[in-house]
Amino acid sequence: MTRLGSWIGKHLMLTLGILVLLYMYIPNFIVALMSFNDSSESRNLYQFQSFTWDNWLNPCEPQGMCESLRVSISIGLLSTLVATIIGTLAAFALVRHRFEGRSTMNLVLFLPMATPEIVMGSSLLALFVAAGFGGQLGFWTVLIAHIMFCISFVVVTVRSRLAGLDSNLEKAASDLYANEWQTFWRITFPLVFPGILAAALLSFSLSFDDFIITNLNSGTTVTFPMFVWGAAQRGVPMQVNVIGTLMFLLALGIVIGGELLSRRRAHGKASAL
Amino acid sequence: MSLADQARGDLKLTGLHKRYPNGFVAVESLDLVIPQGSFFALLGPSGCGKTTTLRMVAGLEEATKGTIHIGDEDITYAKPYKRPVNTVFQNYALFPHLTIAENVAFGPKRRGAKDPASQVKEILALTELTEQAGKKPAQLSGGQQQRVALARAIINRPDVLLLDEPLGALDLKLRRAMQVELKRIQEEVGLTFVHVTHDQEEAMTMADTVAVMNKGRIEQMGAPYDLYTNPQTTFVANFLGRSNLIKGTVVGREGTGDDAVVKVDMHGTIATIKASKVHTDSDHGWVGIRPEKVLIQPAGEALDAPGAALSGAVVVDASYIGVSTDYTLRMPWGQEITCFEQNTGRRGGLIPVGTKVDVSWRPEFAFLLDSAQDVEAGLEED
Amino acid sequence: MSLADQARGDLKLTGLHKRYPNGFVAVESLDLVIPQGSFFALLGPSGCGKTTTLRMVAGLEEATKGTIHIGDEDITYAKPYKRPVNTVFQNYALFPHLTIAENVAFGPKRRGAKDPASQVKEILALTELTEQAGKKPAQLSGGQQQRVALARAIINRPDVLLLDEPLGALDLKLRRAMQVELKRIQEEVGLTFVHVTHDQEEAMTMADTVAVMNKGRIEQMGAPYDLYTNPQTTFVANFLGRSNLIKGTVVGREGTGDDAVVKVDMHGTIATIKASKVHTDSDHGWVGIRPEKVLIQPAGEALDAPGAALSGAVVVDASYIGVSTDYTLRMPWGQEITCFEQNTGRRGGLIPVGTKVDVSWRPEFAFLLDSAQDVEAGLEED
Amino acid sequence: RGNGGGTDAGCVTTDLSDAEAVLNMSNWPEYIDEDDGDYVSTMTQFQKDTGIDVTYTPDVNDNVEFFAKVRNQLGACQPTGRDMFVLTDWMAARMIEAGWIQKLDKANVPNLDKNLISSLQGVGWDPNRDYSAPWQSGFSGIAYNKSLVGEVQTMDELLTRSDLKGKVTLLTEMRDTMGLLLLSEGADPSNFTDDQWGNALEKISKARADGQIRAFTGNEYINDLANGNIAACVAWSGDVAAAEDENLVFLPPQEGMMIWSDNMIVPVQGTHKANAEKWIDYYFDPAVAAKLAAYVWYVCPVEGAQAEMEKIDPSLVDNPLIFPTADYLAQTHGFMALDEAKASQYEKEYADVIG
Amino acid sequence: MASLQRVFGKNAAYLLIGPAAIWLAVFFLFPMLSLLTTSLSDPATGSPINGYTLTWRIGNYVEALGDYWPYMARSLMYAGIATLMCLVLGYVLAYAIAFKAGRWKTVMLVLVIAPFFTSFLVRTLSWKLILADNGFIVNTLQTLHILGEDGRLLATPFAVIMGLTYNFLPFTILPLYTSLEKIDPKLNEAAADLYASPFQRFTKVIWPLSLPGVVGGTLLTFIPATGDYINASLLGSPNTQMVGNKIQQLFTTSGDYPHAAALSVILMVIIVAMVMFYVRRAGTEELL
Ligand SMILES: Nc1ncnc2c1ncn2[C@@H]1O[C@H](COP(=O)(O)OP(=O)(O)OP(=O)(O)O)[C@@H](O)[C@H]1O
Ligand SMILES: Nc1ncnc2c1ncn2[C@@H]1O[C@H](COP(=O)(O)OP(=O)(O)OP(=O)(O)O)[C@@H](O)[C@H]1O
Ligand SMILES: NCCCCNCCCN
Ligand SMILES: [Mg+2]
Ligand SMILES: [Mg+2]
Repeated sequence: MTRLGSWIGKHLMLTLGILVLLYMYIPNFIVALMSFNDSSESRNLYQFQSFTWDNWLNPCEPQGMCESLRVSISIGLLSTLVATIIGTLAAFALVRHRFEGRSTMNLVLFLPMATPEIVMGSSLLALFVAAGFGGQLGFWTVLIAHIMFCISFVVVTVRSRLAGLDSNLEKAASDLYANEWQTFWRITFPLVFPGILAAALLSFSLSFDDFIITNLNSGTTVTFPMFVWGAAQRGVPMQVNVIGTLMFLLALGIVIGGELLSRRRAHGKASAL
Repeated sequence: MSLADQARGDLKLTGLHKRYPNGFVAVESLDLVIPQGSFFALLGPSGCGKTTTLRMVAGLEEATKGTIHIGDEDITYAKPYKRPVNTVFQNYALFPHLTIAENVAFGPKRRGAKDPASQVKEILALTELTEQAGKKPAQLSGGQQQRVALARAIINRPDVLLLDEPLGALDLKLRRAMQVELKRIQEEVGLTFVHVTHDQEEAMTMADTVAVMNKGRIEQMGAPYDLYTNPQTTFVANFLGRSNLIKGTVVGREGTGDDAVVKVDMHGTIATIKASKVHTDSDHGWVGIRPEKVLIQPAGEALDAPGAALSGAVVVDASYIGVSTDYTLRMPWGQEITCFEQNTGRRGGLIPVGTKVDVSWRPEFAFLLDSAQDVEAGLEED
Repeated sequence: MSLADQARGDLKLTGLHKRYPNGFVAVESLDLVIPQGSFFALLGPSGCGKTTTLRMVAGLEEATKGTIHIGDEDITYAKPYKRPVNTVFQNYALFPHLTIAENVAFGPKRRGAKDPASQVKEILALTELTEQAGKKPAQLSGGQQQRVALARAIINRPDVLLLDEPLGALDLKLRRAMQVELKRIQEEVGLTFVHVTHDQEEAMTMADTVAVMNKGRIEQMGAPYDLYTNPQTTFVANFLGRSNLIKGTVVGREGTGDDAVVKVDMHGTIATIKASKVHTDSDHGWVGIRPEKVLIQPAGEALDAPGAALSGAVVVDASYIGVSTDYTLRMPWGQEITCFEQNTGRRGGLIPVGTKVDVSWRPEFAFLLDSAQDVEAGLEED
Repeated sequence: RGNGGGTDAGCVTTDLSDAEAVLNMSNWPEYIDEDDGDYVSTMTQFQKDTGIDVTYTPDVNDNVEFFAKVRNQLGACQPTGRDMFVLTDWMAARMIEAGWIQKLDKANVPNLDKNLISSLQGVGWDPNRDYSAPWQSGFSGIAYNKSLVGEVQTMDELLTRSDLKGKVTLLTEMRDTMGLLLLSEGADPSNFTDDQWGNALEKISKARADGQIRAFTGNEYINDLANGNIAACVAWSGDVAAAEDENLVFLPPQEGMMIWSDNMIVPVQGTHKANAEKWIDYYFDPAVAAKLAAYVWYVCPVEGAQAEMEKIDPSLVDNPLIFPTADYLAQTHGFMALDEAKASQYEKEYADVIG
Repeated sequence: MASLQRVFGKNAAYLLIGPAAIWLAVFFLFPMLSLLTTSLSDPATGSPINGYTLTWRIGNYVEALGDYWPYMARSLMYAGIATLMCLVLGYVLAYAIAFKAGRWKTVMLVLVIAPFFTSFLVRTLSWKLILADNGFIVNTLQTLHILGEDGRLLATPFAVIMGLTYNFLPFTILPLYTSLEKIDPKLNEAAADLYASPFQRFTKVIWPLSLPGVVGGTLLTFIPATGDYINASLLGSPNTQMVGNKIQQLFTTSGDYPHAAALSVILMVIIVAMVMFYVRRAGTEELL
């Protein structure tokens, strides 16, 4: 056996795992590649013609794309903000309090995750129409829908973090003269914060990526996925690949940057003294 | 420089009672006075209510009956953050997101102290943590974390410091080192320490006063020496160290005052026990003899103890533990008793199992307990 | 009914070596023979390589050099599930999703045993777990879990049973009870037990042979009594129990054979040490005396030990621990030494701090160690 | 019969064109020329000339689908965010009838009346062109990729030839696909019976079950055709030529082909009607129309554009796809006007077969 | 005073849970109810614009099921296969991250989630490019005679199932990882020590202990996959359309809300029934 061969034998599962990960990245690779495709010469959008920076230099060239991106990002940020706040509060209630209706609430929170998007989206549409808001479909109805399906994911994420929190820490804080308010802000919140952050990231990605529910409730408002869907009919402009790659890099950058920063901070502080 | 510059009061628990919502009574009518500035140890088997008691003092649990005073102030219902009491938690409960210095500064800052930084510096120096100031708790060793927990509490100069098995998680060597440290710090700052522990040796070497708790009540309290030499119940006799309890019948009471003694017939041998060590009024009782008070010699060899001496015992087990040897003896009446013998080297080796030995003890060290009490009380239950 | 009905072989480790991928050498050229059916204890400070050694024997870690044999069979590279070796893990590692009976039946089923059910029944009876058979591990107490871990391993009648601090998580009382249990079971089934522990008392009372390990090597091994009375290095002297090590200069060697002795000048007093207890060839050495061999008496009172006696020592600390008292003495040359004294009651109380005392010990219990060795070796480092 | 709000409820907004020089419009994909190097598109020119900022969204892929997107707003008298749609004649008719479309101010669109070709004047659903102005007309026929397969001459070939199996697409637009199939059934798309309809539908159904059909599409067929994912399909005339791929061929099936027109209309809640009218008038200038036609290759609805084409690209002057002769038009057919009930019956049946 | 505080504490809980409860009640539960009424309304007398009136028309259900059951069956089958594939692939990756990744754990975990940010439509479209009839993969497979001369991948059930597998893989991985990560590696060693071969270690220890993750992950995959229509639209053909396509078409282009709603309700009921059965079988009810 070669050295590589024996390494693979020893690390079979890791190797297979990496292969699965690579599989997950095949489309991303193609997307990144196509973002450098020069499509001006031919309208055949299925082939890599020649290399160009143009798409990266003029990402907003396709009519309406950047506008739709702006819409998606606004909806993403707003729904993340609202769902994260509402969901975090609910998670606190569920972990820290025993109240009547708690198990019903757990079920109600689980249901949206167990409902196919098409059902959720269509029921919401049916409601909006029945309530006479059929005409108001657009930014706000999409926002409402996104907040709705993000809440459950936020609750689940924050709840597990909160449940893992040692309740002795809060007791220790109150023993050290912190009143309820101070205990929350100085101890509980900072410790649950990574969970809240994760929930917010998840919310944003779910909202940013949603098509099915959005499509049903958006009226004539166009989000980025809807733009892509529409553009698919005539050949997706190469700039879509630029945005796809950019968002991916951004997410990666934020997470890895945050990780590095927190490591360095821990390290820096330790060596500062 | 001592921190104990203000006048504080004793900690008084009166008729303290705790029933948990599920109906379980964890603490039953507990009365206790802990003098200001003392090092007080609370001992007792698992589940006897030690933590519950401490939590009531700290305000983390509400008493169902009774009162808690520090000096003249009634703090029974005060909020935890308004009490002059701090706790060192069993698993330290250090704030993982704050540095050591920030952990220690937490209390003073909440109280709006004028110069927390210099206080922190002083306390970190006292607890030898100056170099760790900037680290996070996860970067410290167990012993260091323990000191942080201590520093974080002490810096507030509470009237009472509660320690709930703060050394429970440490291994033996580190534990012994921390005990010395803790004692040193207590003497230096002069606060009242209430220390809960499972470790008897720890309680006896560190505390001025030891209380033995059982099923929600204080069974006995006193100086370690008094408690060990004169236990009043079979529970205390068995729980604090080991005891040989031998059935006896009172055959006479003699003398008065300090000289009063009780004569007890123990399977044919008469033992004379000081009246101050007799804790039963009935005619039957358990004669208690500590293993280290049991002196033995192979049959026929000279035995250097005055008072009661018996022959006809046989060594059935000898367990060598370096510094000493534990012998198990079968007495003529069938009971097995334990004998602890320092390996002074005088004997030149162990007494072999099967050897017939003579047994003796000095009468002044025996005690007499109520025969109505369970002879197994305080031993490990399954 | 003994389970030890098959002929098995000794466990032999030869030149065993373990270097971790990060380059750290945890075990360095370890040679060890553990006789079949013996109760072997491995002692050593944290990080010395005990767990690593056991894991190599179990096959959970691969040796980088050396061999492991059981009898004549080389198992150095055998897969863990093909070795006649079982392990009782520190935190038991019970399968949380299986009942106690299923946990215990796990091994036999994997080996395709014919009637696992009756074997399980037998072992559960032996370990007094019959009533727990249907429960899940989480429903058991710590002591019960410990017995399940034991039962789960023993049922396979392995040639060698490895125990990696199986009692480490228990509190003292329970621990002592489990020790008795473990010893009883070992005697009953007659397997080879290799027991890793931090607890010296545990090692000494349970094991036939104790090995003291340090930095990846066996520093010394032997019967507990021999190891304790005749340590060969300062590390063993300090790590196994406590030792007073006093600087000495060899002034003469006399006699031959069993009677050979070495005379050592110790701050003006001449100590006579048996040649078998001298472990240095140089002229300088550490004279080692165990604290329980140090006998004291207030100055002027009769001291009952032949041999070396000294006056001019002062008691600087007395620590009462019930069964005994630890005295710290300042010797005339400034060194502090420890003295352990059983509270036999003969003295009628403690010797007060500040008292001048005479000190003596029997010469046959002293040992002489190499002065090149670190006098602090084996003491807790920070 | 006005459905919902409509003009009856007075659902017309005030025109904000004076204040806001913007125009939002929806059109079909690949239906307008684009800037390229030195070439200045008609739209860019329009924006320069008028100062109106045009937001042009090519989001109409299918009339029904687009209708679904806007019907709730239109019905509720809510803005759709668009000042102009370009929809096919029958759909434009439906919306006008529903009262959802604003009347054009004739004074603002002099070119429309002056230059509209005669064949598109006096349509039954908007005889005076009070509400609509044609954008382009076109034909629906067969397209194929000649690098992959031989000529496909009839709809039957398209639906049965084995070398095309799994490589055929039809249009989701019922009137295009069904019109051609009715023709191949020997029926007249402008006047057919339920039985004929049923037979034609059955053909699709069978072809679909056989795996002949890969997809029902909107405009996206053109990429797949060029790429080779499909070999032949029902297509719109201009798309194929404009794709500039020599392998792609558009041809009328032997049975004949469909003709249609797409029309600019201004919804009632479109708030920039005057700007829309400027746009209409601009595109009815023959020079502009010729320039557009030279790019999109659809039938130009503007009289005089043929003469202007001479200046732009003489080779296109006689191209029947842009300027069809009467002969050429003889083989084209329109689709029967349907009342609401028939329309929804056919649409449902068609949807069930293709979906 | 003590009881007063308790009352306040209880109110605090309601204050905290309130916004979420109200939001979900108004925008989830109520719409579901409204969906139910729409599904029982007469499609002939109402319209999306003018609304519908409840006439308890059960016929909608009969018709929806009668006309569209093949879509439903296909959805369940595709989603089922995709879920199985996700389970296999996801298990491998989650296992590798939990037990083998060492200090790369966090990085690998981030890499699992990061593709979310490249819109999944964009990624699905690029599969269309990868699997194109004249693309590299199809050509290679044809050269290897794995695919026939006119064989293809796009517009086949394979492409749809692959798309579903690809898109929902992260939803399988995360719950799997969470429960694998909780397993004490010592248990694996203990099993090895007790004569379990690597395969037995997996089946007897790792797998049973990861069941909560398996159930969670498969549910989070199966449910959305059943309702998905994007993959079928972009990668499939008319013969691979799923129930989601139909529901979406009925709601949008056809504007037939009652039948669309009836079909949605049927889908929901089938899923809930299957989930209940599954969860009960797996014995992981406490999971929900
Ligand atoms: N919240 C509670 N509700 C009901 N019973 C409780 C509660 N907390 C503790 N108990 C019970 O009260 C008794 C005393 O508990 P406590 O924690 O005070 O014991 P402890 O003496 O500290 O024991 P340990 O030495 O094991 O820490 C135990 O039997 C325990 O089970
Ligand atoms: N996987 C590993 N990689 C690198 N070094 C390791 C690894 N495992 C253990 N070590 C190091 O090897 C040394 C021996 O470890 P081992 O666990 O055998 O000690 P031990 O004697 O069992 O200690 P303890 O009494 O604390 O259990 C330690 O210094 C440890 O840090
Ligand atoms: N690329 C432009 C296509 C325009 C098609 N209009 C369709 C009319 C269908 N009846
Ligand atoms: Mg406790
Ligand atoms: Mg270890």
